[in-house]
Amino acid sequence: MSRYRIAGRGRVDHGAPISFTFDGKTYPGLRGDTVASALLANGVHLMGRSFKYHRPRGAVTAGSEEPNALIGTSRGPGRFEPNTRATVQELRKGLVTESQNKWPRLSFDIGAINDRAYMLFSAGFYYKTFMWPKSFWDKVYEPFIRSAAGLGKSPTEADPDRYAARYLHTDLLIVGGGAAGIAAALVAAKSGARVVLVDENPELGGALLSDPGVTVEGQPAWAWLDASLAELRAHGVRLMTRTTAIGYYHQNFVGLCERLTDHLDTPPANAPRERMWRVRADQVVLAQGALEKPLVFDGNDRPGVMLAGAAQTYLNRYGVRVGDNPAVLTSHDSAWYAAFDLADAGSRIAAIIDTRSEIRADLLDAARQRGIRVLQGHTATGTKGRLRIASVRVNPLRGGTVGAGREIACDALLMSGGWTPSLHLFSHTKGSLAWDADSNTFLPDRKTEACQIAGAGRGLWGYAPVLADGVAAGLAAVAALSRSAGARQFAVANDRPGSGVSHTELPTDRSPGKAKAFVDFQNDVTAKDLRLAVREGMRSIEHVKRYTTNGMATDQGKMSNINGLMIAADALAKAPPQVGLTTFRPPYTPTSFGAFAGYLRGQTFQLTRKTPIDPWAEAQGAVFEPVAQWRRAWYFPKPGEDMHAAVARECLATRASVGIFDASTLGKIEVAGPDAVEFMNRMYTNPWTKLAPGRCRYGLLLGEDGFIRDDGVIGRLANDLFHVTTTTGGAARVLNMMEDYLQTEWPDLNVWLTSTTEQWATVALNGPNALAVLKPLVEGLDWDDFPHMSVAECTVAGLPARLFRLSFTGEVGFEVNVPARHGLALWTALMDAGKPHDICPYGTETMHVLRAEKGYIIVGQDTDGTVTPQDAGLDWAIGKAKPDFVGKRSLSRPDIVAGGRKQLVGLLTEDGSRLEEGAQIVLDPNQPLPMKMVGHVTSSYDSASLGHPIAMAVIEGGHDRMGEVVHVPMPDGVKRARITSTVFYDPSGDRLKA
Amino acid sequence: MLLIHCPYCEETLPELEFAYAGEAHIARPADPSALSDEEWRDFLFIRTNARGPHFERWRHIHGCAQFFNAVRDTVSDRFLMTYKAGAPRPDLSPKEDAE
Amino acid sequence: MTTQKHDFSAALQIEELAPSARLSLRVRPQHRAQLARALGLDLPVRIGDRTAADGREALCLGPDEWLILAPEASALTAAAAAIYATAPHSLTEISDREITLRLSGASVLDLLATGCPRDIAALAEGRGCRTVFDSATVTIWRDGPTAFRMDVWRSFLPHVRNLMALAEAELAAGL
Amino acid sequence: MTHFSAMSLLKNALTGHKGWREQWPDSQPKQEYDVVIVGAGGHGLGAAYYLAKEHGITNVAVIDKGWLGGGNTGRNTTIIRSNYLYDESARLFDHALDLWDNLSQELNYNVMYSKRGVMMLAHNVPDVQSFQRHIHANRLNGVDNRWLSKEEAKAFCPPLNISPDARYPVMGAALQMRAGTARHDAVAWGYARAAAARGVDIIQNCPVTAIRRGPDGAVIGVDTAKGFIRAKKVAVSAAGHTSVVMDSAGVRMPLESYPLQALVSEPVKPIFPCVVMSNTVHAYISQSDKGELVIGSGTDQYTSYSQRGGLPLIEHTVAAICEVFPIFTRMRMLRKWGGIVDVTPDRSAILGKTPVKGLYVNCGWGTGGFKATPGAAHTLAWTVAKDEPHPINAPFTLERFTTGRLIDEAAAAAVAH
Repeated sequence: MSRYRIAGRGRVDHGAPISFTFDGKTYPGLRGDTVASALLANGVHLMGRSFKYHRPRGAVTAGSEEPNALIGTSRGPGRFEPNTRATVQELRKGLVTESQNKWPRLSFDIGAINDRAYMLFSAGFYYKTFMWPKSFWDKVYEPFIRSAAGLGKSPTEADPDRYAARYLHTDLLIVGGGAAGIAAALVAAKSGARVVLVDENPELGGALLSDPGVTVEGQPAWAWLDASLAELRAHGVRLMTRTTAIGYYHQNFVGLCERLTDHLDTPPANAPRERMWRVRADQVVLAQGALEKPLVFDGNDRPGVMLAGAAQTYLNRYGVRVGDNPAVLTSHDSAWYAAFDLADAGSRIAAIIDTRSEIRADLLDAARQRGIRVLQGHTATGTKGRLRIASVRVNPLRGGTVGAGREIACDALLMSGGWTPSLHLFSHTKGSLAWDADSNTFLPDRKTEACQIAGAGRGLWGYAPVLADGVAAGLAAVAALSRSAGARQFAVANDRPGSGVSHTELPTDRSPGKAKAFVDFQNDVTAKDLRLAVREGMRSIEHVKRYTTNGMATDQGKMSNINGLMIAADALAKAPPQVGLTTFRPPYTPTSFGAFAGYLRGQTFQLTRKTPIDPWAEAQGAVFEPVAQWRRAWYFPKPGEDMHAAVARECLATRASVGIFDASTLGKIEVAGPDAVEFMNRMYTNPWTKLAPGRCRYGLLLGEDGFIRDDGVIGRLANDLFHVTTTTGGAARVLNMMEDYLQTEWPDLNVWLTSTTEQWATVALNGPNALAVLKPLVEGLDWDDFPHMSVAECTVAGLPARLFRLSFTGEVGFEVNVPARHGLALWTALMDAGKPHDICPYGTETMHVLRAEKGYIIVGQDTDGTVTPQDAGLDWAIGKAKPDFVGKRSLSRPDIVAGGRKQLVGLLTEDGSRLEEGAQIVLDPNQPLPMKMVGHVTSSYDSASLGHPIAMAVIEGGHDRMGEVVHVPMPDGVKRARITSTVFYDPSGDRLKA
Repeated sequence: MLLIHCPYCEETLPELEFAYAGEAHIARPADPSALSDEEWRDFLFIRTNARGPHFERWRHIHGCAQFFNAVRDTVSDRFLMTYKAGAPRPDLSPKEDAE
Repeated sequence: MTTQKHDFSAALQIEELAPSARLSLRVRPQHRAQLARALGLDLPVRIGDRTAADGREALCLGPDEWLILAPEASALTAAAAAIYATAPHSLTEISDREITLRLSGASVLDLLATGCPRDIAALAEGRGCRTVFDSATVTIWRDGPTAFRMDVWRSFLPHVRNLMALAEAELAAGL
Repeated sequence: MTHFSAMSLLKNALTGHKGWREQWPDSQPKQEYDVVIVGAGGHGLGAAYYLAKEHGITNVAVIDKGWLGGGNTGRNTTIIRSNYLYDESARLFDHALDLWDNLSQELNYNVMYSKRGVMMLAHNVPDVQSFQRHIHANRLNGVDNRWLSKEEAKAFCPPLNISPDARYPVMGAALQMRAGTARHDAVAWGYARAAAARGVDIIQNCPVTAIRRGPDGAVIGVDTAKGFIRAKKVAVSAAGHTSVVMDSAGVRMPLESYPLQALVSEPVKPIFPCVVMSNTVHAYISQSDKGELVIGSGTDQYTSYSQRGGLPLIEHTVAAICEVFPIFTRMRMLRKWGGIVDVTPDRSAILGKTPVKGLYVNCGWGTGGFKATPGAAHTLAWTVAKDEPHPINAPFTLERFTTGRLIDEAAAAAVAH
């Protein structure tokens, strides 16, 4: 075992070795290790390269806030992900990892040339150059910038893993399973409330996991933890680990991402990789603790320089010494304890360098006992070492002046600039922050949600106050739930209280302009970049952030925001609150797209609606098209047929004999009640009063703006009962619109609406032999009183039916509605009955062609939301006598009655070629660009029945241009077309009278 | 995701059951033909777009299917109250003083 | 249509029920009692409440809307039609509009929690609600601690079943 | 104004960057201006720049309640295109595109206009019909936009999934090659720097509380947190807050403000060569110079000024991206944020004069404001300077909502049948 791993120490399983690879080299590790702790145990500090300067970097933290140690991880095909934090990724059998943003290799990276030229890459440098010559931007400069940036590589294969989602409703959600969160849970659990406690780490315990020496209620920290968690389980508290609260939304809606399998050697079959919990909690306790701040000085980014708290965690949780002779550089008491723990574990502490001249006596004693050299009132002014720190340069501070520097050899430098509360989730709620001058940090202030903030998350330090605060938060939450619970007190011994001071850049005796004192490690933002931004007029922290990219790295500013603010404020000579803090955005830590997508992938991405006849069509090898939420049979190709051939055959067969069509997707609304006819008169443009029961009529629906919204044939089954049909896509919209008017404008009307779209399966029969096919199957119908545009209830093939006689093809036509469960039976019965007549199933494309031959419009194709009834040539559908209907008033607006509106007409090309749908129409084809366009082709088909193509178009003043020739300029030449009526086939309508 | 109190179901339920339906208390004129083009435009298009308490309509589309009215603060997105369609526009002034 | 039985672990059972008569009743409050008498079934006024009488069930879905289940529709429609003149209403048969799933088993609440944003656990036994599962409007009847019925619009059923199959596999995986 | 160039960068690099001066001063308001522009976004700052440069009007103040460029300018997904259907829109956005083309040089500020091409995916027959209509109309308007088969689309954007089994299979795409993205902050900063250099005052953190009108009804100035500021002309360019500001002048607007969310992924090496938009599945994506995937979402259903959005919408947006680009499910979302977009009934902008003398408005850009920035700013400046519509913004009047001559791009893409 490597000398850096201490046998038996920490929470890793020393009896369970696991090996993994990093950049192709295999390393030993232990169950419970992270990649970072395992690499450190092997003496490896160099784990990555920075974003801009490609500087060598090691882990600076031991948690999810890590800016440097980002790696690619993979477990076989499709399971690679970039930018994974080595400090979070747990070891698992066969884990393959690689470093990023380097070439050819981590230890020698050509990109590091940027580091040599770093003076050029100052803040905002790219705004100031790369402009000449102009053409170089696309070709040279931008590709260079892009390839230099970007950290890891994107996955390139589809991801075989599953993702899940779950709603969770609870009384109390506690975010953060450290001392404060556990204390809050312990009191709340007794109140009988439903409590959920979540933590992003594999284990609950928070900082206690790194402070085993602390004693709580007379037990060692870890023993107390075990007992407390057992107590919580006993009370039915839901404990969730590896679960990150990523976002805090309106009214205590919190998103949690639970990582389920990334730590497992072999995940169980069908197990989702991650699950998004959508939690609604009556009360929330935020106990997320605090983040340690780096110190800002020249060379503070060298591998081996890390936060003191991280070193303490590696030692106590993972049994790893981060160095043999680490130095400690701090402005806060907490780092002293890290030094003591490491010294007790066998490391030789090179020195404790504290910027403060006054140090607590007990700390000095403890250092003296351990023979640790202490340098009070000192600053650090540089580090040395190429791929790993070898020494730190320290200077005494005497009354503001920096004394002579000296080198102190070390193989690690543990720094602490103090601690800042984790305010991210609180900020998501738009809760306000207050600047605390004593601790030089922001604390949560005014709350907008029903939540409590406890512990280090609101600036407390030391376990005794934090536990007490957790109890208080738990009690407050319980009270807010109007429940009750007893208070508790947790006696703490060997506590580790602490305080400190905070700095901007540490004082130096060297030129600050030359110093590489990093604030945002990953984005290579230095203190001087921030000062330059201010010098260039960036006065708000938002401007400074965006100009320098400080805080925009994948740690979302967890390391850099406060230090960046302190330096910007100093440069502006303002108090930090006057400069403001950048807003923290969700997610708290980067969260996989898969977790957001959840089940919304592949066949469950969005619902697909299918008709009762869909299985038959599928068995016939129909080609389908998506129409709104539905899939509809598009055409039924015979072997060897393409779409064109199939559609031509279907059209001819229908006109020659009989075609059958699944119209089940049409929207259907039952309008019933004494005021049904009045309601219909108000909604639709048409007059309905005189429509006799048993008859039907084409109905046109406008928006209040006067433009066509929907249409369909509407049957009056009885005085008080209408069977309304809508377009497939319009069904829900129309019903909602009707309900809106009924409930809010005309609540006095005695009429009710019921969607029957799916109650009925609808089969359309069209063609000269439609009657012959249908008639033998019909019972209970008086055919003598069943002319075109009639409706009746009867039986068809022994099934209860609503039979419509109507036509969307110009042929004799019927629509048979039967209860949906019988839809397939009806279809097959009609197919059988039709055999002698070579009945032909057809799809939506043929339906479109047949209707176009008759000039029937399709709402949404021949209209586009800007077309009035007059434009569409549907004035006849308007009940002129009616005082009002939805949209009527808009039809008399100036620009609606003005001439030159685009009107629907037919078009026939002179060369007999087919026009393209969407092709634009001009009067003068020889005019220069931009051309004056007078309209466009809305529908265009080859008409097998007519033997030539037909088209419909909207053209300015089209109704007065009958017979005129217009021009359609296409890329390959101008087409001439003559304006005609929209009725191409059987204009006299004789075939309907058959 | 908002929490919305349905005045008909008398339950407070997730936004996903509801559909927003625009500004409230814009009644359709009894006789549109009597309106000038400007008056008709105001009805069709002009909206308060209030920054603060906003009178608006929602429909409990995946529930009781009823349209109802609400007052919501568009700065905080928090609902101040919901009430049934047809109920008079509530007077908020005391509430605003309290704020 | 025949009832499709599925062989699932006892933790979760999902089965399609054979169709029975289902009607949507719309009537104003002042005529509710008349309809109730005609249908031989009390019509609860609180949304979500249910009543049942000799094989017939009623669920109040809205202030003027009830969902009526019965072995057979024609008797009900006839009885209602008889009083239409004095108690105008709309009684529309929708037996085929939805297909009903019976959902039961220890993990049924977890199953519902994968798609229902509202707190289904808080739905009292013997009550019901119209709500949404993923993007599909559904009506949920709670018949017992772990026993539910879910009415799903016919064309939405394949989507709902696909989602439930994913959830089942996930629950079986135990993570 | 220090001239920006590789030389000046090098020179300053050698002197520790001591030489750079502030790019714009933090001005305090004067008592009177010829023109006050409310809203220091790209549109407002740009209008001030063009007023000074092309109309010689330099006694101009741009006033903002917050920091310049802190609104939608700094919160959008930076997509730039001009392949709009109607002549009016195509002219306006193509005018903007012409200005974008040379903006870095014009402002001596690299706005990183990246002509990556914008590809719009067609997933069903109505999409195809609509896009073909756009392409034909664009061609005759001299706007570049062409049709790609799904194979060509895949070749142009390799991560694209063109499997026929997809829920919404790709049937083809419309590609505008001139279109692309730009660095949003740089647009605001570049205009601010160039405007300030020509004498424009930029007054930040100064909310305009009301527009004041004189006895004759004409505008006389604005009340602000820093007192009353006299102005001969006032142009409101306040995006989501336009309704509130205009209301103080007694002008009620056909506007509603909705939350719009966007997000970025963690940065990765170049993988995504263009901009892809899909209206059917509601996904908009590109990759920034920094390597982040930049993804736009739709608006929430309710009006709001909260700059917060809900989780469900983001879930659907990300799901849509993963559906069209299945290789991205293991990418991670780094950051998401919200903006406020002001939407008109026909989803087209209002740009020009108002019923009030001396009051001008530029609003209603919905989700499309960034791409219009130079065009909107340029024609707004013209209208303010000459008190008459510019030929290009003339159709975008308030009156159209009275007369019914709407410019409804969205409705033109309506789908039914």
